[in-house]
Amino acid sequence: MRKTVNQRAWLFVLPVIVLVAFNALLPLMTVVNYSVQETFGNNEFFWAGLTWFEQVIGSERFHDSLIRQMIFTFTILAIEIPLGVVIALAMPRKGFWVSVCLVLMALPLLIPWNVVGAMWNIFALPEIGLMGWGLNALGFDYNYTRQPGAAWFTLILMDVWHWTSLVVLLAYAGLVSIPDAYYQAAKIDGASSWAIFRYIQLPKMKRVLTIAVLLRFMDSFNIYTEPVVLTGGGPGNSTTLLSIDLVKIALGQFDLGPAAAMSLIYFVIILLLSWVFYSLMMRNEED
Amino acid sequence: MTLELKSVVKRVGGETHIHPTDLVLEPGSFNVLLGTTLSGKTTLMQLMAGLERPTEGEIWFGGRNVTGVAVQKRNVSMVYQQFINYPSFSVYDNIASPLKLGGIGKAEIDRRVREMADLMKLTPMLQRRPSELSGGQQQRTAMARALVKDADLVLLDEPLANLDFKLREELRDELPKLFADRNCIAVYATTEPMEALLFGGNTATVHEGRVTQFGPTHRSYLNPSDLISAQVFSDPPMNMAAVRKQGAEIVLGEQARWSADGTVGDLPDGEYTIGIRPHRVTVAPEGGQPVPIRGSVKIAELSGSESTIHFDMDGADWVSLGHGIHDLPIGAEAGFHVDVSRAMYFDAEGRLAAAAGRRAG
Amino acid sequence: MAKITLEGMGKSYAPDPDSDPAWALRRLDFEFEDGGAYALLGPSGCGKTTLLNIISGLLDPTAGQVLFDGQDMAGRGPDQRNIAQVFQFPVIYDTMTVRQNLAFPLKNRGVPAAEIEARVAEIAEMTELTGMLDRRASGLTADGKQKISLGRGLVRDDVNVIMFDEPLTVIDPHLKWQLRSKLKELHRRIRRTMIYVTHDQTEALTFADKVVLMKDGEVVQIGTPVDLFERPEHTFVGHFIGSPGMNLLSCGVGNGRAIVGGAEVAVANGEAAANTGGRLELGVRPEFVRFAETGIPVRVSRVMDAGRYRIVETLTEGGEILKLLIDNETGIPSEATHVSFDPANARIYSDGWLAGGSRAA
Amino acid sequence: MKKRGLIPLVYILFLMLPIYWLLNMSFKTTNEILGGLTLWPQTFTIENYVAIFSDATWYMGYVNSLLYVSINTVLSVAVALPAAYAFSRYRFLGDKHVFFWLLTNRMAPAAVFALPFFQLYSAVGLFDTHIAVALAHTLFNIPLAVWILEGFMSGVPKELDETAYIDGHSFWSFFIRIFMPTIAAGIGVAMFFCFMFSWVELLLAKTLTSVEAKPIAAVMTRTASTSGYELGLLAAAGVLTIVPGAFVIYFVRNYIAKGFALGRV
Repeated sequence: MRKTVNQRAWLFVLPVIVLVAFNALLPLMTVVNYSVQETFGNNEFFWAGLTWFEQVIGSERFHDSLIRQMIFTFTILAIEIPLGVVIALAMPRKGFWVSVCLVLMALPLLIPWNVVGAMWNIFALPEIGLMGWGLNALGFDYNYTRQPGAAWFTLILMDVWHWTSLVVLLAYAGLVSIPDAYYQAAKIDGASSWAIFRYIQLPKMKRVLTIAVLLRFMDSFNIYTEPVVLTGGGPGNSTTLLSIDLVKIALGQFDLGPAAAMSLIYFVIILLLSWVFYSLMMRNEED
Repeated sequence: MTLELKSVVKRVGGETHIHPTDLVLEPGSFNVLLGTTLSGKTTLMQLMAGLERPTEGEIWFGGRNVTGVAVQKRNVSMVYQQFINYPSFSVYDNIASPLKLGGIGKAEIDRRVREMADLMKLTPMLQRRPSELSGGQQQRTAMARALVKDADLVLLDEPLANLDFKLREELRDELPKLFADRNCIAVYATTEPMEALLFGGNTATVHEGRVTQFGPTHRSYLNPSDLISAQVFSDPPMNMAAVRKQGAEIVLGEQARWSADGTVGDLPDGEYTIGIRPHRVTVAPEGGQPVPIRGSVKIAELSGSESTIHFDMDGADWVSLGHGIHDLPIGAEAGFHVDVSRAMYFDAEGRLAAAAGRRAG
Repeated sequence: MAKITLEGMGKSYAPDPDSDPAWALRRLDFEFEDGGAYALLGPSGCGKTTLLNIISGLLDPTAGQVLFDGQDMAGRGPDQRNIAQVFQFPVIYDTMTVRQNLAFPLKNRGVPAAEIEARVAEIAEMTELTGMLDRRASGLTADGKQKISLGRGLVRDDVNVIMFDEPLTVIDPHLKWQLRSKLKELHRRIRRTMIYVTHDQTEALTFADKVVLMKDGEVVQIGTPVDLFERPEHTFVGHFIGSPGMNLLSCGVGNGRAIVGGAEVAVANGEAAANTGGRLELGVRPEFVRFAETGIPVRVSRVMDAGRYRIVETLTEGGEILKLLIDNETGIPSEATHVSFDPANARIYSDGWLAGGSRAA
Repeated sequence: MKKRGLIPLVYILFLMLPIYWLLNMSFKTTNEILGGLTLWPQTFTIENYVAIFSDATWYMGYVNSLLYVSINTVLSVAVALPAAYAFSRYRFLGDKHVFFWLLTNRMAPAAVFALPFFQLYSAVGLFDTHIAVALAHTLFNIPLAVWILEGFMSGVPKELDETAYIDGHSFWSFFIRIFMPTIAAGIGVAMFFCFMFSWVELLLAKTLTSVEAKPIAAVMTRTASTSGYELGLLAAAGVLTIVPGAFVIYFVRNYIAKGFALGRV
């Protein structure tokens, strides 16, 4: 669109900037403040320099959380994105069933996150949960409160349950915006279903899929409530992801300095990875 | 009220969209801005309306400098190529909208809306939403809104371009009647020379951000001030060729030579470019001074009553447009006749040197 | 290459197609001859795109059959009919280069690589895309993209028919005629059946050997451009073809002549009209009306100069508008005068249909 | 074609299973739940729901949640509207950077902000108020609302604005009377997403409240930990948290797909 230069547009953006800055910049400054100080309670603070950063970056505990976080995020991305696309492709394009599908699929997205955790907590209980009972009845030895493997399986299944619909909705939105003429042209050109997907649907979904990957990446990296309610990070520390660890340090142990330093490192990792994702997916887009 | 553009310039970023332009539009006049897409017609209209502020120069309206005056405070109206209406309003409310803001009484608004709807053949659709109308009716609604408030300046930016051929013809026929007894300045942008000619009035040819010529439409058509204006004002494109004047003769390469009559004879010897409109190039000899030339046919387009023949004339693309059906095969060598008495001669700088037997000046 | 036959073919979207007004496309028998250039012409909503989609197999007819070389196509999708289509908005494969786009239909059909390369080179030459073969298709302008769509149709040598659905809609006005004549030229060179859907009479008449003129889901007349221009079967044809359209005057009939406001006028079908009832009208194109000493009395009301001709609007004593199309050299009488018609091109219509014509009541 | 429809069907069944189980549990007595697995309530009871509706700590949790979610939704969309308009219509110094900066806030982990938020809102005296939660949630909802609205607004031709100004509308008259009705669908979609993300968020909501503005989700966690395993009650409360969301989706069902498609990166 033809845009005109107008510096007074700043006035329109100002309320947004003030509100977001209040919520983002002030706390961020607090975090930065803590991250370079040492406290022994009584509101006494001492300059600590980069000590906390060095400590966090060097700590085994942080490495483990980060690795667990990476495994979790990439696993759910590897499942949810292709699965979401496949489901979107299989959905009807028109008619009554579209609305029904969309409403039912969007339902998990609107359930408070701790309820999601609680729901799966109950659902997966070995004796009285349908899934836990079912798996054991089928001969699997399954108890997520005791087996790290089972805990991971449940955690990932829960996330797939919770968030795949977002990918479906985005991919579906991309699909329905493709004009019929493209499908007609492909039919006329004798394209196979695979070719239609590869050369029409996938390129046209690229933009929304970029959004899907970014959103899922960011949100899964930030995930806290659901795993805490489901497993509490256990058994042991086997499902302690970054956020859980952070809260344990900050609120559990009240180690404000290390927690703040970890927060910043954490935030920077997200920003960096998001940027990498974004530039990778948007490559070739400009020419 | 007279509208004056005084040395108006519009630059956006580093780009100059409008080069220094002077233009005087009289009240009651119908003015056409003629030029290709992106030639600067729309920018000119936005400057006139006050939607954009000129980078340099002034705009005067009715003897008052209105350069910085907000568009809300100028009595103008505008119709766009896209069918722009308020989607959430009914047709009635769309037309009434400018009046309601003008502080006019309810009864008077109602009277004027209904009168305008009647004129624009919209009466049966008054309660409908614009999205429920056909393209032609949507554009009629937009025009009704533009005309209902008696604006001093009515701007029409290619309003018929998105309509079907016959609808375009119908509205084109109605438009001059709508403006007949108004004392406003009408400005109409179009890419089609034919539209400019049918409306008459004045025409400004616009090319790459410059008004190359402004004056009464038919005079400009017959006496383009330069090569560019002539090209802009020709559809199909003007045929051009390099010629040489040698004494009393004009030489067109190996193809033809003819006697330089009238004012053409007064031109100094040398190189010129001639421009000849397609309908002056015909298969059978026609007009005052037909001169035979040859070319190889690229394609003959036949309509029910006319033939448009594209051919190659010594490396230049030429077009012949004439009555009758001449179905010439592709690649055929064919003879045509050029009525050189209608040729326009342009000098090395592209200025008109002589035209149609008259000396330019 | 094939002959396409429509046998009693019709389309209805209503659940109960027996009620006549429900037909989106009335039943129709027609034969598209192999190698012909056809245009489906009509205002929006006339059913021309429906017809196109039935031929291509994107829609199924409700009644009747579509035959390719005598073979019923029922149940066969567009991929099994060996057709090609160019859509209103350019459809290209964004992620591919121009070359890959052109090769796509061949690759899908398992044509050997060497042959693909040769065909693509040949078609690129024809469509003037050679220089851009390795560019990303998404980077081309609208006309370039339409050429790619066209090229994808041309690249297969087994294509039965190439269809165009208003292909010039998104093309810049000053480039339209170039692409239009390119299409015509390609048809002349390769002689493959082409069907062109448009609402623009100029596009239809210049492109097609035969024009199918449609209105409200019904074919009104099929004929060469000259047929449609000179011998309209219906007043709608007279109106839709030609600009301005055909004049219509209410008339009576007597002595094998038309009677207009008391004056007797010689017409081409006076005898045939003698026995027809219904509402009678005299139809004559502006091109075939001349000022005369005697004839029908008129008053000149408006003159529009279109550059290469003038359109004169006159009013008959009955208050009906009668337009003349005359050249620039002929004088125009100032006020009251008479007009006469070319008897071979003036006809009587009864309830819209040509009296004595094939479809007369 | 038939086989293709199976995929969404199986997926929806998978989605419904845990919800069915939650619903199933909510109508059971505690004894039945702990007594063993039953596929539907043997002794059907609405006790759990009665308990929730007769206990102020329970139902006030719903009221609190709905209250701050509503404030947040209205606030986010109201300030996002003019900002989105500026981004879609004007170029100004730093426009792209501001837009990107806004979006980065969508990436901020709530866990990082939990403690500073607690201190910040305590310092300004807003701790344990609905306003505090509503304001805190604008951190991620405003960027989202700006982003969605900007997409919708860019789909409206600029000529509409110009026509309104030419007709004599002032900016705000145009914006409220003409522009907002034109992008009503976009406003609906933006409100939907704001509602959704505010409704489902717990960490910040829990951190910023203690008694007065405590959200339903927080009441649930407390119940789960203090009164042992009252699973039936917990299930009933969970079911009730799904209800408002289900309502909201139903109203915007026709716009969801469109809302996603029009956003831009």
